[in-house]
Amino acid sequence: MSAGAIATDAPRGEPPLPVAHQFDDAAQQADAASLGMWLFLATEILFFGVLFFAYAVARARFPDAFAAASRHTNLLLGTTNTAVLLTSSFTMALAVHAAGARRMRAAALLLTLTAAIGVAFAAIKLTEYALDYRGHLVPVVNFAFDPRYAQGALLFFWLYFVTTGAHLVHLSIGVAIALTFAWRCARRAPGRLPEQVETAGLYWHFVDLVWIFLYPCLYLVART
Amino acid sequence: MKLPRPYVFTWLALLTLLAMTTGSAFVPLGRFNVVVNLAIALVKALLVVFVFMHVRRGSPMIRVFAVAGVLWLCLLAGLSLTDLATRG
Amino acid sequence: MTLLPLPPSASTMAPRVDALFYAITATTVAVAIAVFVALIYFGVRYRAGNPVPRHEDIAEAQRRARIRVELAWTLIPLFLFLCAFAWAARLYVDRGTPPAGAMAIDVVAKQWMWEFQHADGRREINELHVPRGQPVNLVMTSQDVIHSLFVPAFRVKQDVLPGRYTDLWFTATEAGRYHLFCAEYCGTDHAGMGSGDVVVMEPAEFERWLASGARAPSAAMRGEALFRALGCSGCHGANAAVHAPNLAGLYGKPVPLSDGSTTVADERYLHDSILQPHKEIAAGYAPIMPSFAGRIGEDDVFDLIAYIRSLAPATERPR
Amino acid sequence: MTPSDLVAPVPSGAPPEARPALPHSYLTEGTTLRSWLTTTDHKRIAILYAVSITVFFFIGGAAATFMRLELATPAGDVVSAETYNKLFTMHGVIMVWFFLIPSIPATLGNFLVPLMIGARDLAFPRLNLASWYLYVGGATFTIIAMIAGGVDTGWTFYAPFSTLFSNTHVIYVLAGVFVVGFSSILTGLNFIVTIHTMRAPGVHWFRLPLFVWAQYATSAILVLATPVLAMTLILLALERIAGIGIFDPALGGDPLLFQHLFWFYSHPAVYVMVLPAMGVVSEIFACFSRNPIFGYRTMAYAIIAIAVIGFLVWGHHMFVSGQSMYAGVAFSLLSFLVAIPSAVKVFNWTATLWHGRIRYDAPMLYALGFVGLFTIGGMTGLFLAALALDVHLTDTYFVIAHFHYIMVGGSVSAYLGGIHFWWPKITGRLYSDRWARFAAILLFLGFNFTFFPQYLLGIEGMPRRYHAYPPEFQTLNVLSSAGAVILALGYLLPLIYLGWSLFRGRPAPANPWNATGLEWRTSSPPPENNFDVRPEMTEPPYAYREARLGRDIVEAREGTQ
Repeated sequence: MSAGAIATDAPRGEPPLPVAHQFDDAAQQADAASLGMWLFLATEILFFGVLFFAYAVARARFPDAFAAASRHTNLLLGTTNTAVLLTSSFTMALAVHAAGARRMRAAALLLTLTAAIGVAFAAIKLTEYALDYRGHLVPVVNFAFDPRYAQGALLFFWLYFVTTGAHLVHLSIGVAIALTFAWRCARRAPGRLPEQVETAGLYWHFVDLVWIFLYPCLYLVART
Repeated sequence: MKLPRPYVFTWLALLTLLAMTTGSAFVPLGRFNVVVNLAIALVKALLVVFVFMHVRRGSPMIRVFAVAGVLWLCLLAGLSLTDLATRG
Repeated sequence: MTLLPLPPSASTMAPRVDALFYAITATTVAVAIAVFVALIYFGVRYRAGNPVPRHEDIAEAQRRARIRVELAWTLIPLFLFLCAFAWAARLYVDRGTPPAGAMAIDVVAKQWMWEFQHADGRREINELHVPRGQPVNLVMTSQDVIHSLFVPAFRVKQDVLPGRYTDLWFTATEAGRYHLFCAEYCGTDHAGMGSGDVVVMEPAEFERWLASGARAPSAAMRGEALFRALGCSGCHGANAAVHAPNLAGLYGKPVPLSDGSTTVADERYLHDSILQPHKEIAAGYAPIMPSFAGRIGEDDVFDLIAYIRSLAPATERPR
Repeated sequence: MTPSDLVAPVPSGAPPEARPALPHSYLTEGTTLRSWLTTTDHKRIAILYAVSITVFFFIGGAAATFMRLELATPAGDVVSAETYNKLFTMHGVIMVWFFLIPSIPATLGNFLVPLMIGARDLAFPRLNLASWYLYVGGATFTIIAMIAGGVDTGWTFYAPFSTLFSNTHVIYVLAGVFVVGFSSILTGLNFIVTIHTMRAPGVHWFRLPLFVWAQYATSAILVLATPVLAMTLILLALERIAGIGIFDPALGGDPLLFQHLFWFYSHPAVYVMVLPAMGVVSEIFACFSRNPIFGYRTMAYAIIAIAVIGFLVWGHHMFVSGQSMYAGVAFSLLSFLVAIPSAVKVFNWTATLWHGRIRYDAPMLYALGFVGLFTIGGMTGLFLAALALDVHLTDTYFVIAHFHYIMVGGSVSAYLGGIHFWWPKITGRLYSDRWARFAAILLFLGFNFTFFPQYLLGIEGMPRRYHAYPPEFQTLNVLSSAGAVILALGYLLPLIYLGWSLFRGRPAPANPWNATGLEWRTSSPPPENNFDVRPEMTEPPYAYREARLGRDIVEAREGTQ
């Protein structure tokens, strides 16, 4: 029963993997790390889940306003961003694979690439915010909308900024983690790195998962 | 550098699913649009979880934790519906 | 007559709630006594050093007794709980459905006072006069935060929410003066809101009280004055130039909305149309009505609704 | 033979200071402040938590004392309405989040879970220390809020009062509770991973002590419920700052949505407060009746059932809140179901005494106090689950008495029982059993004297959170205030004699109660790595068969065994 099997059996000729004092062996340590991260992801599911629940309640109450408001979101940037984040998940998976195969230089490269794509996502997102600002779609600041749907649209954009804001914060943490491990992969002996990169990868994929569900909720309410 | 085949296929599948979901938004399906959107998002999510996140490799508890997170969210939404849907 | 410490029983619901209360008290006290007696009996008999015969292999003895005993003290409480649940739920459903023809009294809760408004327009602050024996239904809303109207003697309590109407009905059975509290924390003088009173009077005496009050204009008359003062008549009046829904005979009728659905023109719809006009727009009308939120109080909204209800169905061609 | 006084008079001739220095243990690993503040040893972090929650217990208790002082007279004359509202809010926030929720999991749980499963430490020691610093961070925000002028929203923060109408420092307290929430999540996450991956050989799931089962279920609740609270408080804070949000009725929002989200966390949170107490009571009952727990598997399943069904019942806080009637009926049925496992546990504890050899040392008195008071608290919960009675009783002093019977009568008694039971293992010292028993009885009497009158006040209809009330409620309030004085004094006693025992108590043997359980197989206090030789569990827990003579506890304590 060992998680991340690829990470624990150090290939011949390398010193046995360093094991923290509270663990019996590397397998138990890897198992704990992966269980710990998945449990943390369960808390994140519930953390974002509250926002999706609030979105569902508000959308059920103002269906037309949400449709109207959704038409004002920038579909091109939204779709591009989704593609960007899916690609970053792909490169992160490659990074985890490379680290597992002890090809640390490739892993460092892929991790940097993933972080770069993440930054690209953030850049696109910020330009979108700027466009939203120019389109008078930012609640509290300069919100103006067709009076028929003003109330519902205000709630829509309120949830839009809260959810994408929370996602952006989590994405930035992901970028920081990816860069840290890129640096370590480039600099240090593999040791427990393959297993740690895999755990970091789990977190990154979760950030992508959130966006996979956010994208249809925010951009595709009604485009016909 | 030989790219592991399953990851490449999954990546391409995800991008096609993205195209499908965006395309489906322009097809006037009325209420059915929501269902299509969520279904495609779910497929994309399962692809990421099963392929990229290796959920099957590792202790079975991992799947229990993942399912528990989603299930508890459904408890919150489901039981709240007994009030929100019937408040009239 | 009620056993202390229950408050006096002064409404039709009170004796029914008290009966349930005594039944659950009796059952729980019996079970609690059984547990305490068992604890003390075991505690004394099997205390260390007391030479009484004991099972040598206690684990085996426990295993033999366990199945039957645990089944008993799982299923019996389950059965008792389901009975209590059903009995209480039945009363709760009755509490939740006001009897038809109950006398409607409008209630506005605001930070830190109660304002009552009888159908004929008579207004009272922190004091509610009601006739004995006749069902009364309070239609309540809040001007600011969540309050809760609680009359212990009637065993009734209902939160009063801003932006929504909630009902509380009772039929008083004993004349007298009873406490009226605010039960949901609402700020600094939450306790002060608890100095209210419900005065239950004999029906004849109540009629005299109602008539003796200063000749207050009825709610509908106050509503009509507001209707003109606020400029509603400018759009909704009989000969208005603006294309706006005709309110004559509107109350209770279904209203087709701009998003294709239809709703009934009840208090909720009229209240929301006055304070949040763009929430539900009547089909075929432009969203040009200004919101009156913040400009008028909930009591004024009650008056406007009373006025709209009093408008006879339109005789001339609907605009 | 009267149970010998633990603190035998110092044999003449041996001056007290000549007491043998404590053997080498985790306490002697480093004595500088830095070694304590940067420790990753789960035992030291448990002590850091124990100290901090004791401080907050007395801050919260002080607020309660002022409230009882105010309520002695019908008129609001001791403190102003504004101050009273801030007092009950601070009492609630501090007692719930800064004492009750961390109380047993973060102290006894942190100390004992690794020991009971034969591990050297928790899975993530650094996360464990981070959890304590998050607690301290959250506490700082709350202290700032108190000093800056307090909060008057109640610990429930109901919208729209907390978002639009309260002009007090709500944001500070929301930040404090948000941060301390992550402290709970980290502790829960640590426990679950540790119990899954680090059990010693032979420690199968159904050989785990019930204390570990209780910590596992509590951690599952912490991990699954606290994130919902975290996001709900963010939404509340943002709505208060921006003036826009999903709870504001003027914008088409719904204040009841906040109540749903808040109680989705806060009801499971009350099970976080009581489940660990149940675990402690099971350990104490087995040890002091020298009997295995009656129906070990049933008790374990009951713990899991309480944790799971506990998530389905939150609507019973909203029966009169404007929630739909059908939701009320559904939540009432589920609330009756969640009472079943608690009832089964009380009956099983009682049956554990059957054919036992019961000793009445201090831990046992606290545990018996728990079973008695939890039974009354649990039974009155049935009144509140019954819809028609809840209409009359909710938001009155009946509810206050109900949850204090379970939180103070139950959880705090069990917490003190646990502290007394494992004190020799944690500190390596024995304490005066005579004083400890006196304190247990005094607290039991003071508690009932304080809170039973509140049941009667609630039935009479006295609303909660009133600083002034109609004169007819005064007699019972004066009784309650008098009881509160006894309770407050009672809580000072353990500080004194346990504090005294820290410095002057006789050294404790490895297993002073001759109890089963891996934590008793290492020295008192244990070395830093817990076990010199890795323990192995070879039989089911609570195998008190061979130690059934009753004399063995006394001999064990005298160290002659």
